[in-house]
Amino acid sequence: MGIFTLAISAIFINNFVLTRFLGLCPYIGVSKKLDSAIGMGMAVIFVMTMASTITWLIQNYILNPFDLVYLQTIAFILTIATLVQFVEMVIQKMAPALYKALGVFLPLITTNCAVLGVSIININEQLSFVESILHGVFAGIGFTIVLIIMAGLRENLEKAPVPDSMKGLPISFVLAGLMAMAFLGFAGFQI
Amino acid sequence: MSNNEKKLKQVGQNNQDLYSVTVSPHMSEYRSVKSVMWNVVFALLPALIVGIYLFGMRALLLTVYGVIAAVLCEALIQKLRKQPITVNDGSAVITGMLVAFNFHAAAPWWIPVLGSIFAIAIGKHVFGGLGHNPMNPALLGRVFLVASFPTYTAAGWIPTLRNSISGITSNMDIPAVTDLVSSATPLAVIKSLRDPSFVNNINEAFPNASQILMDEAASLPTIQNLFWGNIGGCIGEVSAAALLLGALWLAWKRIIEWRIPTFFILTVFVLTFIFGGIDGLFSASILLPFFHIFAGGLMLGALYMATDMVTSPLTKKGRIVFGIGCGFMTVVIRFVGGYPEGVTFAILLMNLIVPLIDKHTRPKPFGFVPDK
Amino acid sequence: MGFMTFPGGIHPDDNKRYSKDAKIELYPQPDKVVIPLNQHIGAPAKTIVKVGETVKTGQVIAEAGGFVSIPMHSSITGKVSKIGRFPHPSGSMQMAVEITKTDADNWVDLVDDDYQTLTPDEMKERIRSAGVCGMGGAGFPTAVKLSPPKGKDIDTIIINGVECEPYLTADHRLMLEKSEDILNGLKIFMKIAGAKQAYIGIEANKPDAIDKMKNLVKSETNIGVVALKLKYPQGAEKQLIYACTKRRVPNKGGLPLEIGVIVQNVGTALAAYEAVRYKKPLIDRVVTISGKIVQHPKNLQVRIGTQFSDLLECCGDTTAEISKIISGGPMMGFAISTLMAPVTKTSSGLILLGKKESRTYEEQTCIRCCRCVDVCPMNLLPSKIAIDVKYEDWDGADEAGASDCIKCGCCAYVCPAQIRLIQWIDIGKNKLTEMKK
Amino acid sequence: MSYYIRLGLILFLIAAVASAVLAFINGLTEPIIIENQIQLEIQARQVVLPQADTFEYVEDELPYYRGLDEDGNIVGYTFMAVGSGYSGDIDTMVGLTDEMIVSNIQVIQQTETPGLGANCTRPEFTEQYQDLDAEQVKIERDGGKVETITGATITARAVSNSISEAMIQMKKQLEAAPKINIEPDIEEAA
Amino acid sequence: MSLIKEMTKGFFKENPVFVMALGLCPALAVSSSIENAIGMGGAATFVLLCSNILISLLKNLIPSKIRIPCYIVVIASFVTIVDMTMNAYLFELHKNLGIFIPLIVVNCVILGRAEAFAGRNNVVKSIFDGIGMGIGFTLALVAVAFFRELLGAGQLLGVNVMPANYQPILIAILAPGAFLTLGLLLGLMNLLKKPEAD
Repeated sequence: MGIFTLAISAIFINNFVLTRFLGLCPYIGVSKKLDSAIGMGMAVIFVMTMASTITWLIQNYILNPFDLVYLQTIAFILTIATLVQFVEMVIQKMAPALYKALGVFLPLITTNCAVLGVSIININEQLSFVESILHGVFAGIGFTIVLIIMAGLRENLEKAPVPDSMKGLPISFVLAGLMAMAFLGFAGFQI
Repeated sequence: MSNNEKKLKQVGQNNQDLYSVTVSPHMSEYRSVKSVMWNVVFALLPALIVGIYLFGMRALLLTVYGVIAAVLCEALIQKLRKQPITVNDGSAVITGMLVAFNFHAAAPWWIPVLGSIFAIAIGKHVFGGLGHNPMNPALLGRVFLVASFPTYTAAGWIPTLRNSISGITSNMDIPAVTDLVSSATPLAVIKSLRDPSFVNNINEAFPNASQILMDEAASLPTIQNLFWGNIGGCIGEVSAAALLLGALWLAWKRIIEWRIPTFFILTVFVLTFIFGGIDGLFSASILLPFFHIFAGGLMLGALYMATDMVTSPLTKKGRIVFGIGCGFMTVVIRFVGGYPEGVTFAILLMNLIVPLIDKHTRPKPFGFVPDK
Repeated sequence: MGFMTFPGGIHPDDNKRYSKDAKIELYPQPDKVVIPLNQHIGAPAKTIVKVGETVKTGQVIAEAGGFVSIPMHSSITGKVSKIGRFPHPSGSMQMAVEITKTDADNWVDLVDDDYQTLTPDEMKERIRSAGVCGMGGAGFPTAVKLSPPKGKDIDTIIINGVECEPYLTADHRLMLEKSEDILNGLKIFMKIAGAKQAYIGIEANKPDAIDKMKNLVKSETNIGVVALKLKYPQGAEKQLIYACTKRRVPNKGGLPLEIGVIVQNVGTALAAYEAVRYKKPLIDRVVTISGKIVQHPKNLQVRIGTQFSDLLECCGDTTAEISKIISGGPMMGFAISTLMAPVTKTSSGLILLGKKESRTYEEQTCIRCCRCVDVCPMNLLPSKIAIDVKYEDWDGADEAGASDCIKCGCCAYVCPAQIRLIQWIDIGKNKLTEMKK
Repeated sequence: MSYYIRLGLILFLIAAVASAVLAFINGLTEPIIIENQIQLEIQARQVVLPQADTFEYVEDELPYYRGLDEDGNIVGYTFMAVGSGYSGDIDTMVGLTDEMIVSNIQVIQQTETPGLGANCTRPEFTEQYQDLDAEQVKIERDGGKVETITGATITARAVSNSISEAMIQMKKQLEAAPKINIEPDIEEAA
Repeated sequence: MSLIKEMTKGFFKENPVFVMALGLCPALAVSSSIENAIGMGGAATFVLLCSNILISLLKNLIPSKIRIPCYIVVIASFVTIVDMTMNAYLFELHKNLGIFIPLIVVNCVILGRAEAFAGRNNVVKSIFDGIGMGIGFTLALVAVAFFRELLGAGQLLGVNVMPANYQPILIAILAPGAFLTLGLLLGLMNLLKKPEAD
């Protein structure tokens, strides 16, 4: 699979949020303001890339050789949780400015199913090491793009007379649905 | 004492609110949202008339269904929400017309009806009604139908009645869809013609495949026919000429602005010219871009849907970005996407990023000095 | 050469046909004048007369209330009959001195100096004590405007003869009838400010005034007459400066003097000339009384403090019921509820509108048609500011440029949804000023 | 420090117990899972090539199974054709008779649009392929004999082309390796 | 009595999906048919119940510093058990639910209950809480799936229930339909909760 194909596929065609239904909690929760959406997006890209890398190594050098595939879920989730902790600590020490921007979002990512999702999909689709890493990057970018779009739209919705019963969560889902409709345009891309 | 003097004396006493006090300015163009909307309806009429001429009264019937459904739906929602009912502002009528325009005349009656209801209820009123919908309702209605009932909407196109004027009055029955799907739309033919893997496969397997393709290419309507609308297709999008006529009216009335349609169409033209050929860049015939512009919904989309005020950017620069983006996405979807028609999705996708475009193309105030 | 102009703007019907050929008529001393203490930008003047005191025409009745302020003078000969709150043309009730006529017009002593020999400071002092302020609308004390802070060099004076507000023709008539005095006033400004060049900006719909002024400055090397495109708000200070010099006044509260320019109104130039040469205080001005329903639209030279009702009387009956009275021009003027308000130093006109012209509409939803964005001469996003203000997003309003608004009214003029954009923006502007304090 | 060691130990203990439990359950379920998968493939093979009694795996560029009847005669072949459909790969199990004619097909795995492309699993669609040769396995638009699914030309074309290509490949493979095993024991004797 | 309340609160008042907005991903991903919804709901309920029991039992043994990793291990183990069991005995369903079975691990409902309830209450209460939340989760999934399957396929539990000439609104079972259905359902719930118009 070429990088381009992988990118288009992960970002648009099989967008994690709009077609794979992964990472919805942060998608709905952190899309109220554009600034925080960008911060969250960056944090997710970062963690997804790291997670893709490490979980692939674990799968192929620990679980597969020792016939421990049934421990996949435990291993991956623990790895991701540790990774997030570790990343948080490292960023805090090394790049306080970055930590300030991403800090609040990092703990949220542990329970972001997009991260575990990308790891499992990498294994299920038998991607190579490099492909796995790229998939992590692009899936994170895809997540970020829809998150930012959503935040832009929701900032405007704050100033619209949305019916009371639809305010908040419901309208966000309807909006996500309409976004997914627009993203249907990417379905069936032959690249 | 003159009449006036008496009046003035009266004023002098205490009659403070004799004259109405409003904030400035005290002059206005006396336009209204209503007049803007009805002008758009008016501008869509030529396309409708061509549609009726080509496809018979059924085209009118479907349009009327769409409009009635849209208007009733809007009125019902506003009544339920205990809001003033504003269906006479014409915006629901436009939505209804545009939804119907996007389908061929053989579609069953419930197609424009469901499309309009979805467009008005989900596309517009969940967000608070006119002026607040982030995406073009009519296009959402179209995607809803295309995704939900592909067999009725994406099946193909129906031939025109151009050879029998008398057909105009007699074509009221619902024809079976399959009877009418006589050939692929021009866009579908173009699509298969420029799919290299497809062409190669075919040539390998069947020596006479090129001949088949040539026949299909020959069946492409000539550009004149595409321009005047003498082709099969959807009710409102067949005649580029009629659509242009209406758009010129709107431009003259300053209701639509030239930037979006111009950059939209120009981008499609340039990109299809460069990438349209199957033998690499610039290998396409100069005619191909014209096919791309006049066939399908591009004219309708560029002139009436991309220019929808509510869902297009605020600033001039933003409108240029928006137009180019629409054109780019249209070509991408037409060339590599699953649908032969990319206009709908292109506009919807660009609608999504309008807030971001607005944010980044905000004009600098006159005499702008950057913050220190 | 084409006409100079600025980006944005609108083309309303200028409606000047009613009064542009009416020669300036002198309106005699009225029976009663009401002289508000606040006719200008800055601190209100402080009264120095008491009720019952008799005053001559031109006598000081109130002193400047601070550095940015002007003194007020009695505009008739009579007795101070009341000091209290009176209707003000801005629509509110404000402190004013009421003087009732007792005698024939009896002026304070005037002079006729060879004013050319005066030093700039002496000239400035005469302008200051004559109570001259900008007569175009804002009313900034002229003497203050002519004293730029140290380090700011003024190289250009622009005389604003644009009069872009529809209906108004007072400045137009002045340029035709008092052209030489205006030119002299301009020269006084140049001398005081030390400016090397000057422009007189006149809109294209006043070809006779353009010709007249052009003839007059033929021999001057450093004074030019700039013919400007017919477009509103051509006469707004920043737009006028840009059209004449291509210089942009910095936003966020920047002043023209920062780019070396001072703009003065035609009437101001005349008043300054008269103040410097004759020591004549500013007690009268030319006011346009116009409107479709006014039987005899006129340009009247009236005493400051004359009530609008008096002026209307001399213009004959109205042909239809009055529905709205505007003090100033229809784009930026104030609608007032009563004709009892007086003429002030900044009153350029009195416009009467009938029912038909003053129709008001319900505010509808913004359909984002962007007409307001396209016409805004300041490049702002009026519709966005209005929505932000409505939803109290002050940061958003600030970002969209609420504080840069010049309230020209172009946006509201073109808005098909009849949104009171100026009102919303004004609320935002005030709130932002308050927050920044 | 000992506190942290204690924490680590507790966590390790829990993880160890969990692993042990999982290992135990894995031991119970794994054979069933593998058996399920094998059964599924066998069933599919039998559906597409009902004439055959047993199947025999052959490793080649395109791996395939030989279908043998009760007497051990080759009656046909089964193989997987993989085509790129509308939204992902479509895996089709194809049964081929000895005469290189499709006996039957079954779509094993697809992610096409429900109600549209996903209709390619329906018998109305798959039965069309019966008794077609490699040239005929094309959709009508491309000169073959397969009617497309309404609204899902891409899916139909993907399935058809993948089968057609795989059939051509099979032909090559079989021509390269001459038909053997007609009478396995005779061969041995010779 | 209070135990019953502990259970029923999860059905509506504190419904994990509709009220607390937890576990949204599976609510959208596997709600295209009621069968899948029930399968997913069952799997999640099982994990929820078991982890609630175990965690409330172990809560005194686990130091609070490492409680989250411990909870995760416990939950992940049960998830894996469900995964393997379903794969062995409910092969078709397992295939349909796909990666959303392992993803139960990060379903916020379960970790949320472990943290907010089971880690603080006794076993009996935790059992009822687990069952209640599980049923609530399942109910929400089924509610979404009900509309999606009915509109999008004209079926309920795989049985045709609509008139023969009914044209399924396919978009309901596609991705956009999932979002729209959930959004409109949430809106409807709000509308019912506070009856004042709007």
